[in-house]
Amino acid sequence: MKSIAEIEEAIIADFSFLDDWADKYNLLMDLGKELSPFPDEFKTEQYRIQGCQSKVWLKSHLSQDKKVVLEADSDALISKGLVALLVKVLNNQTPEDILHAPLNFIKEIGLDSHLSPNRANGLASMLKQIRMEAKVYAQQTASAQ
Amino acid sequence: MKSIAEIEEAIIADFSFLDDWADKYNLLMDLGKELSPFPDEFKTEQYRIQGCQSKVWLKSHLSQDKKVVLEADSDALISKGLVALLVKVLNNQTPEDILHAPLNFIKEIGLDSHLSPNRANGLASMLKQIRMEAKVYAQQTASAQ
Amino acid sequence: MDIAAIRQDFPILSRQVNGRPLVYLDNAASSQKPRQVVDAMSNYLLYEHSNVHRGVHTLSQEATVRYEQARATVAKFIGASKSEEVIFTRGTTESMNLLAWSYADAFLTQGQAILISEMEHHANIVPWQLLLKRRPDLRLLVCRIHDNGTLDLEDFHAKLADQVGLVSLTWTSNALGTINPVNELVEAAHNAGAKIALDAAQAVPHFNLEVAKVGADFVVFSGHKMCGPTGIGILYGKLDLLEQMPPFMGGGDMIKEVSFSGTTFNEVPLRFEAGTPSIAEAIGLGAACDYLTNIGMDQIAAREQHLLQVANQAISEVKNLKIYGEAPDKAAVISFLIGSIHPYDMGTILDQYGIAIRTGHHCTQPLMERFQIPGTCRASFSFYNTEEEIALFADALVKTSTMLNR
Amino acid sequence: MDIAAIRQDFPILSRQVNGRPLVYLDNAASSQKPRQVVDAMSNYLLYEHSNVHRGVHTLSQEATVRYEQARATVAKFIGASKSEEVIFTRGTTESMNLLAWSYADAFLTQGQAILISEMEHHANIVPWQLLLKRRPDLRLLVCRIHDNGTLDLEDFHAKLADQVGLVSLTWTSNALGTINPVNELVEAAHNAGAKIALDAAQAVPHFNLEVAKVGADFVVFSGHKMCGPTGIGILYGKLDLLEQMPPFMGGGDMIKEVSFSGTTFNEVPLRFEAGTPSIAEAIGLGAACDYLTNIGMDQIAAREQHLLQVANQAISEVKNLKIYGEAPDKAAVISFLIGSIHPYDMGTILDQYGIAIRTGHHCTQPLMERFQIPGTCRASFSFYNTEEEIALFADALVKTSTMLNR
Ligand SMILES: Cc1ncc(COP(=O)(O)O)c(C=O)c1O
Ligand SMILES: Cc1ncc(COP(=O)(O)O)c(C=O)c1O
Repeated sequence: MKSIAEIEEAIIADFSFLDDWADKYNLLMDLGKELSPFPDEFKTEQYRIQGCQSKVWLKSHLSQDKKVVLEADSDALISKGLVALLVKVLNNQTPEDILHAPLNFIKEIGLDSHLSPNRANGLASMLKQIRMEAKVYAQQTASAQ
Repeated sequence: MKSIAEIEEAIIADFSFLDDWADKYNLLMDLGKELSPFPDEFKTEQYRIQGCQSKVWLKSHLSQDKKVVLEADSDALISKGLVALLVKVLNNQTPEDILHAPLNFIKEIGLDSHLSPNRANGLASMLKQIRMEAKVYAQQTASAQ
Repeated sequence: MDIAAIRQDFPILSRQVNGRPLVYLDNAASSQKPRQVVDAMSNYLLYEHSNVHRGVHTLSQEATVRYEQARATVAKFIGASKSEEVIFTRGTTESMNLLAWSYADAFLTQGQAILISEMEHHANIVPWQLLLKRRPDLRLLVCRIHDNGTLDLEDFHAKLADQVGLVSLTWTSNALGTINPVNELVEAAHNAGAKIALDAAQAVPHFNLEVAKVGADFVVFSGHKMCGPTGIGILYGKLDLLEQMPPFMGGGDMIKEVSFSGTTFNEVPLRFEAGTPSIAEAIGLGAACDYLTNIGMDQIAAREQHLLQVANQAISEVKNLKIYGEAPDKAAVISFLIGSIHPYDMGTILDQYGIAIRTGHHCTQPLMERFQIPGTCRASFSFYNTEEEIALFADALVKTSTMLNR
Repeated sequence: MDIAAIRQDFPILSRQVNGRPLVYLDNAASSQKPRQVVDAMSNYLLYEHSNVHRGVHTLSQEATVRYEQARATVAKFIGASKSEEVIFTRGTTESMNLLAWSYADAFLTQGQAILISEMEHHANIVPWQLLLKRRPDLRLLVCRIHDNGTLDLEDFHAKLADQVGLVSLTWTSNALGTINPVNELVEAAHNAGAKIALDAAQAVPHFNLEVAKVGADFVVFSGHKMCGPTGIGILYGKLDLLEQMPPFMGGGDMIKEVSFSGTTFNEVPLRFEAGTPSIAEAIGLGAACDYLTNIGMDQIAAREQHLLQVANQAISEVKNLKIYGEAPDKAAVISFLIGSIHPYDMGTILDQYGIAIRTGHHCTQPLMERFQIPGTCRASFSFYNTEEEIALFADALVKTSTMLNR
């Protein structure tokens, strides 16, 4: 399993070949399409991330080897791409690693405008939600020990 | 009995001799001191003019020959001078004459800053009150005929 | 109308966004500001500022005069009969809340209803919902709309008969562009013994309101949508109604006398303007009224109708484009969806082309529900937009939908 | 502190009034504005404006970033622990009304009391009186003050024991200058199980607040008294309290989902900012915080204490001058009367000398009643005032009282 930093590096490399904003967005949307299918029955308020203009759903669980397993979907292509990016980087990592990842790649691939406090942009909300869930898992693990 | 316009002329003449603002204010305050005494028992909310920073009282009645008789007082010297000016010009005039007087003298003697909509300045409120009472008398007279 | 000269008054219109000339088609969310408005505010703040109303010194008197002049300018601009009928608030939203707490709570009686419609902005929905929480004896009725975005007048008249004490409707819909038949609505409301409030947030920037002639009891709007500053808006009310209404907020300037044994309240309009008001903003709004008057509201209305036609024509070629809101009487607003493309994707990619439109529910979630859509893309035009901008917009629309339809 | 350079930032200070150089000593009513603040607003309005929060296009995102940055700047300026604890309102008055309707109405229970004092501004009296009209089961208690203008702490502790749910006191009195012992007050309130709100309208312009350290539950103030624009103010609240509070006004931006079957509300702080906010004004307030921070609040406090001493000294020679408010810990405010001269006369004649002071009840009528006076003359100083201005003031004071004592 690659580390978060290693995956980030790979993504930065993929995006760095592209000068054109259109190509970047196309790549982003392609990443969205690579997400494993998200069952319709979980597309409910319970799994919805608040603060996105489009609908974004996120579901996680802790695997037997204490890694956070992430599943996600969105009804908009770009949001789906954004959440796919996060899933790509953070899926199957430990809660602690997720909580401590600086995630500089977002800036480096030029998508940091999506991190603005503007509620229409979901990236900040998505990240917040993933970190919140990671925190819960981290506490569970800690108290179980 | 002099007309409103004639009294205005006289006042304009009195003020026009004075270049200095201090002299004007002194004259104004002197006019206030010339007001006939206003009985303390009438210094009540009923006779108080709203909208002045100082307390200004005004009492009027219609004389037998259908003229408006005005009495006034204030606890501040300048307000007293201002209301005295109005009394000097409008006392013992008919309701109609009061209602139609353009009262240009206020501007000509350089006191029009006291006519601003600023509620701290009573001149506008005083004038409004006098005109309101004149209107009532005018209606009474009209309906009595 | 010399559009080139007018555009010089709005420096932002010469900006680049994402390396392209900005095409600002989000005017319904907020209009841009001409120099004249900003200069009026800056001059006031830098050279003339002082608190209003209570000071005897020159600066305070000057500020009071300017503030009250702005009130008179707004009154004249909307065709009110008296300045005192114009109350300064923060915007449409505060005006509606004031109406709910001061007018509706005090004057609506058990069992009476407030009648709104499916096309209302949240500002004309949520205040009533909050009121009903405190006053469960009141009811909220919702008039249906037709598929083309016009009010269902049959439903309106039927519901109006159901003990309606207050009608509160939008004059012009921000999401659909529909201009409602206010003369008919006002007459019907009054015949039914109800008062009527009109949300003119999307009306006042675009045509002459003539509120006294229309006869509405209350009219509310925001400064920032009519070339004015943020932080200021208006509640217009008929004087005899305002005079009967209890205060909304308490504090300085709205009182006559304060004592611990009892407090009396000031006259209208000051009764409703508690605390230090938004002085510079009121002055800015006055300047905005002057600016629009100088161009001429009739000219503005004609120009915007022209732009609407040009835009409708320009986008008519775009495949799978569906317009929401096709009222015959319509403001220069186009709400649309293209195929199954999500508005968020559309807006994000259009932004890359320098095109600023609004996407989402436009604070009209119940309306979106009515049409069973998550939201729309909305292009809204102002007199300072150009035919060239519309061409750029249409062109970007084609490219964007191609990109998103892959 | 380079006063000459600082005064260059405030062009109004070079104005003439009635043919004399303006001496502006009405800072407690409203401060003047430096270019930096006005420029920040103008730049925003002319080059960067767009509605915030819901737009996906660049301008809207930029505006949102600036608006939220302003919130963070204010939070840091007052020593709040989190940006979300800072809510933008129109000013102190709206903040207090929000507290009354949202906090007090929701959390105070039958028989509980709100404890204020005799030295409160109407903004901290009338909202509670209005609340009590709707909630006659609540009570308003008034803490006495001593003749020197300090709080009667014995009375405070006694009244606090009488089922007080909320203490609401001024941090600094606008009419007397008294700086209240907030640390002691906060501790006592909390020990009594009460929450405490502080009216910092006259505190925040003059010294470092450190709200988190002081531990007050709520702190309210206005932008226009701290070199900021009109139309903006703050409600600071501890996050856990704010999160429990119901909304005050309804409309756009404060909702999560709106439907006719039920509406849910947004998170703090947006829950309390219904409608399009005062964006330019928030940005201006942020710039004002930056401006004051650059000079240094400790320097400002020291400078103003110095000016207060100079002024006290300068007017000590004026015959029959009586000062109201002689607390040992006092802001740079002098309220006074000279013999039986009416404050209105005093203010009017001083204005002829170019001196701007405030006269009247200063929105503290119960306080004037307490001292059995119709009002006072109030000179209030800001860091940008000079020793020369104080000399002009003292000189004019002598001339004016001679003229009015004839
Ligand atoms: C102590 C105090 N509280 C409240 C206020 C009211 O502030 P605003 O009028 O800005 O709402 C003022 C200002 O007049 C004040 O000095
Ligand atoms: C029709 C309508 N009503 C009300 C509002 C709310 O206005 P504001 O946010 O300025 O209070 C808007 C603007 O968004 C609107 O378009």
